[in-house]
Amino acid sequence: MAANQSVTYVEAINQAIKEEMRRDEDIAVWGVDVIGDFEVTTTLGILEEFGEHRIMDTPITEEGIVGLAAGAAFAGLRPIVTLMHASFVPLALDALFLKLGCNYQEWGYAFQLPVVVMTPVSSGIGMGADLALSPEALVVHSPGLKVVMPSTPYDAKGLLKTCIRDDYPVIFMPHLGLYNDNKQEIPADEYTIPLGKADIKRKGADITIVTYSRMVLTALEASNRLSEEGIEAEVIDLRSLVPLDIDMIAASVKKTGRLIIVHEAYKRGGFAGEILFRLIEKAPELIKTLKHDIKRLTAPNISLPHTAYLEKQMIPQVEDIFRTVKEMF
Amino acid sequence: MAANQSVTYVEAINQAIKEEMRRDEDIAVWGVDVIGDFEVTTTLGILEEFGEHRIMDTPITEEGIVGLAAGAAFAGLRPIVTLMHASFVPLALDALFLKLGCNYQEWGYAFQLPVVVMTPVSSGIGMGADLALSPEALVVHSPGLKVVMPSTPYDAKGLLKTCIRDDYPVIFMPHLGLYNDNKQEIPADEYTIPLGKADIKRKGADITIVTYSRMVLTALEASNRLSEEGIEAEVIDLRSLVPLDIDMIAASVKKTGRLIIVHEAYKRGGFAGEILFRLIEKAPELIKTLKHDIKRLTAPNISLPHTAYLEKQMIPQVEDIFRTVKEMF
Amino acid sequence: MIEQVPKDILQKMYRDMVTGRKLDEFFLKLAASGDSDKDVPHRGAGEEAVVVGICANLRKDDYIKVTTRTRHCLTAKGMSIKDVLATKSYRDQRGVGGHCNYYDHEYGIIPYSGTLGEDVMVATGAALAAKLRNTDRVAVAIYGDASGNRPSIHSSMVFASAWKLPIIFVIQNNQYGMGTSVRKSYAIEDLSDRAKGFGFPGKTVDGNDVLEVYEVSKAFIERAREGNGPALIAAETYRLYGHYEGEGQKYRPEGEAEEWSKKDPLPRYTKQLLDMNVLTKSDIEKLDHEIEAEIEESMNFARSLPKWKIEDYHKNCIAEL
Amino acid sequence: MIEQVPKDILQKMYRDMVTGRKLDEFFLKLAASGDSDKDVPHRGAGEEAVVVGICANLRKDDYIKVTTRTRHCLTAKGMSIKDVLATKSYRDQRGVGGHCNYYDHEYGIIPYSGTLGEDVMVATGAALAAKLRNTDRVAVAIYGDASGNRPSIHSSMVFASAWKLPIIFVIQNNQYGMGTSVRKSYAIEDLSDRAKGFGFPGKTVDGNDVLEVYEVSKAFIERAREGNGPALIAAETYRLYGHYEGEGQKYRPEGEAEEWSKKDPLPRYTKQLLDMNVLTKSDIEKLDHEIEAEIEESMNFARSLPKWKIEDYHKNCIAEL
Ligand SMILES: Cc1ncc(C[n+]2csc(CCOP(=O)(O)OP(=O)(O)O)c2C)c(N)n1
Ligand SMILES: Cc1ncc(C[n+]2csc(CCOP(=O)(O)OP(=O)(O)O)c2C)c(N)n1
Ligand SMILES: [Mg+2]
Ligand SMILES: [Mg+2]
Repeated sequence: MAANQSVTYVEAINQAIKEEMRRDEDIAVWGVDVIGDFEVTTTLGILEEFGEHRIMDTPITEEGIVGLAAGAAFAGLRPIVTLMHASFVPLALDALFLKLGCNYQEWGYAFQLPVVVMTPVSSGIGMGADLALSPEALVVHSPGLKVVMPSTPYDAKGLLKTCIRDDYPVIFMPHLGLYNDNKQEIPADEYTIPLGKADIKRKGADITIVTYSRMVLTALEASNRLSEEGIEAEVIDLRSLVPLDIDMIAASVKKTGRLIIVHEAYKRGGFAGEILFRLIEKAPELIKTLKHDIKRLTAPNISLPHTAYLEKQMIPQVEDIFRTVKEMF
Repeated sequence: MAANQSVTYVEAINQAIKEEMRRDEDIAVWGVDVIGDFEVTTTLGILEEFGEHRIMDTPITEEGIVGLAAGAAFAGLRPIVTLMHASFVPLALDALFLKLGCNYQEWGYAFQLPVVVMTPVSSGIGMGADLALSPEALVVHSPGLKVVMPSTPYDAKGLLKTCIRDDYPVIFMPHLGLYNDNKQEIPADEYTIPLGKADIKRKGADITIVTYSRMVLTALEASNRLSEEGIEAEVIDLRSLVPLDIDMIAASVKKTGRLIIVHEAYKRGGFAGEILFRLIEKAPELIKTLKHDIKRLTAPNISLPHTAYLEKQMIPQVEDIFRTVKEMF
Repeated sequence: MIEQVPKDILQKMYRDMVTGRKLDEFFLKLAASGDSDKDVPHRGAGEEAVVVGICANLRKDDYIKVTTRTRHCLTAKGMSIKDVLATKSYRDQRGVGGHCNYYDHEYGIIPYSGTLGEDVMVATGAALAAKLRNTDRVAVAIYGDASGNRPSIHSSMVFASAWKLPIIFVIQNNQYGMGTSVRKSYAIEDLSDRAKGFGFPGKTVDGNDVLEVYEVSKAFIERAREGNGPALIAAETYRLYGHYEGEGQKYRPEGEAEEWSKKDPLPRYTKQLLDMNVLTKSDIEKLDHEIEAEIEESMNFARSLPKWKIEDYHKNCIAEL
Repeated sequence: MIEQVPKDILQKMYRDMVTGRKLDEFFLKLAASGDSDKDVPHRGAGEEAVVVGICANLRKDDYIKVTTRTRHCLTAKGMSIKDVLATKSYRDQRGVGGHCNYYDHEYGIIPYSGTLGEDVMVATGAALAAKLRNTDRVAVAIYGDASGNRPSIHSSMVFASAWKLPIIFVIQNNQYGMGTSVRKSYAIEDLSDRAKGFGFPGKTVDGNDVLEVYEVSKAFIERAREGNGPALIAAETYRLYGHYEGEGQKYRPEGEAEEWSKKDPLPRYTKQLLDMNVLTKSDIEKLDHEIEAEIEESMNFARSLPKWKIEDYHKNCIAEL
């Protein structure tokens, strides 16, 4: 076994794509400005290594980026396509929902449809309303789409490799706010992480914090502060929203007796409601034994503004989690 | 007071639009084939009465239909625009979510944005996957959008008139499957119904069925059968999803001790989760006193097929509600 | 012109047109009999020449997506009558398409999209794959005049032109989208001008003349196959029936349908073939019977297959995620 | 040509260009000082002639939407420097736009959309309202070359042409969208050809020549005002800076930026005005100081206003629904 290596989140993503492209010639990448070197770029060096038949800058036509991927997969490619910000999911939602999510189900998996749509959430980092949407609720609602939102370099790499090998569509949503901040030791040897398995990022017996993506880090920070006050939070990182690891959530809540769900997306119709309903379906008796009512912390039902310092305040902060959890004791 | 009149659902909608257009010259209507006489038409006779400056057939460009409405409202019109099927919501979602839902909030309501987007749900009536989406979860997630889904001619007319008078965007979603089926006596005199007030369509003490749109009728039918078995269901018709009348839901559930939520939309990420979370936030203690765990009945997380007889079976049926409710006793 | 077209192609096109026509009529019966859903048929009889003329230039491994109104012409691309009818009556064991939605991976038939125009991007994606995989396959995307204004089609043109993709866009201009005349939704007289804005060639053809469709599409398809990029064909034809059966059609100027029905492509082509002695009257009668028999037989075969059941459909979707 | 342009318009355009240039520079300072968010500035210096030349033909009650890169030119449409700077520093009491997002209902300034191109539909809607309400207002939608491929813009063109709406589409072709050369995203050489596909006139102009922009847009705007429908202008200019400040710009061929910077529209126009004696050197110096002073003063005024607080923003949204 080779030694570990220390990588950023964006490097982990870049490695996953390149490793898979080496393994499988049918993989091709396209998206707006995937070749050049910008803050959003995850695909540096691919042109140099694989040539221009494997990576292409597209015209700014998000609908087309995804729509073409469906057809290219129908015709034998395994596209990895990018939308520069997850805020562009609405622009391509027909293609995502109907072409990728629904149509192949109808056709009985008579053909495979191996497409990865990679699109970073850019919420809470001062991008302004139009670019700051965390749109997971929109794709989670679609039949047939898997939805993956990693929080660490290790997870990002292992999950993305699994997504790329999946024979059916996956929406992979990293978080732009994590790209360069947190280096992590990851194995130099190949590894993959299965979808549908959540990860306990911190063990604790007093309360379960269910979250995903960047909010995992926020929750961990809050948990450290809570620990100083004698409250030990268990932080569950969902990693994939679809499939959802409801078993792990139920087991943890059974243990702690308290649950708070945290996400960056707008509250109304956000993913928290789905988690809650799944929990009740999974463990109907559990809810009566809880020591406190279930809470959610999310962006409010108010447009994120084009104002970095305000926008940041609208996303759950360490302080918000800390305070809300404390109030639950 | 004039006598009552007996109207179909589609006639009620047609009356609401015409009455408001008489009242307010700034109202104009556009959409694909709004002038001719098709199964989807709600706007017959408007051309004849108001002329071609007030109603226009558009090119098939749903994105444009909604996007233009935002600009026209900015510039002083009060557009009522249609998307022929609610399945087209994904096509226009950027305009709905960002231009209508978010942007005016940011600008501090410095200007009004009076737009009604009218788009019928065409689910469960054999239209095939692509046209059968019940997309309320997609718009409910947007800040700043009201969402209205009436179940009867009386409600459709009274609610739509309120929507048209609203100075901010409303998504009005009638159900195509109701257009011609159920005549109802409604007042000949003008009336409006406020948004945010649910309606108890059937009183009962044993279980609360929360639903909206066409499923209200299905629930009522099931309730009649349940009544024969000694179970009296209370059927709450939400009428508007945003704003949500959580008070009425909580009061009813407090009374009955049992709750089932029914909708036509896909289960995962559907509106049921939001209702549940709002209920827990509103009345956290209530959940521990329930006589049975909360259920939801929805379309499964599987694409509706292009096969009328299969598609219909995928939407909750009278029999499904009947059986599921019975199991809760 | 007709003299230069190989006889077997002339005959194939004739068979395809007749098959299409007879299937369109058969679909009506099927809907009435309850053997397919009682969907409201969107008839396409009289518009066969477009698909048929184009398909005569396509290989089995090329890709195509047609409109819902011309699904009766899919045998021209190779799909068997058996598969068409099995799909139509929800007995195709591969999937539950049916109604207006057909698919045949083997023959490169891309499912139609109920949200009009979105399938054109899918076809363009197939063309991209054809290119990136170093094949000489081409893709054809046929869509209606009204659909031609969908943004997804413009996006397809943007990609196809910027990347020189092997795709032929075809506007099946039957003069109406539901009740809206094509004159109201376009400011250009000649719909093939749309290509000028994107930088590739376009040409308008008499869509009721299968030979003209054949010739023009042949040139464009060869050009695309050789790596020279996309083209647009605007094929002028006419929707002889209502948008769906039973709709009032008040929007039609008087006499218009009658005028156009004189240009019905099938009798017109039949006459040409007779004049040229490519076919005799008795050939034609024989073929008529042959195809009718094949349709009957295929339907009987289809009936022997199980109709999709909801449980099977659920199973077929592998697992709810 | 320049001789026929009224002197007050020549002067207005000069003032607008200088104001734009100085604001662009001021924005940089502001970002560094922390008085606006530390956003990464998208500089637009060198591209002022397009907005300025067009706005010289617009009335207060006309509508316009510009690109994020040319927000520094908004005073040309009438927005005050005060309001620009109040917005930029999040102190505009009407709303929390800021960053790249400006709005001024009074001057018909339509907010920019971060999802590029979607705002062009909004501008087209304003044109529709102008027409339906029987006014003679026009709308102008300015967007970048890369944005020009967005489907929302094609949809806007479909509506504008079919309904003859009073809107002028303007491609601010600065040769790049992020790192992608315009040559890679279009198959047409002359971007104004895009109009041909939709059936309205288009013209390419030297976007660094404010007088040419003025003349061509004048004709198109008058035409639109008279009810003759839309037009497209492709204005050739150049993005002298990176997509955002600090980005490596490796995609630029050597020498290209240097070549283009010789064509900077401001010195060019200054020279023309001096040659013609419309302005003297001392006028220019005076104006320079005047504008700088106005910017300082406006910023001081802005600083006297409260910055938006999160509570106020919540309140401002009236009620969570
Ligand atoms: C995106 C979208 N908008 C509207 C419709 C409703 N619709 C179904 S068929 C049709 C007319 C299509 O006309 P055209 O493209 O000319 O094809 P034709 O019916 O003439 O074959 C319309 C508007 C739809 N299915 N999809
Ligand atoms: C729909 C959409 N896709 C992609 C982006 C990301 N993006 C921001 S600016 C830009 C380049 C725009 O180029 P152009 O339109 O030429 O304007 P310029 O920056 O040159 O002024 C891109 C791709 C976006 N904001 N919106
Ligand atoms: Mg048509
Ligand atoms: Mg540019």
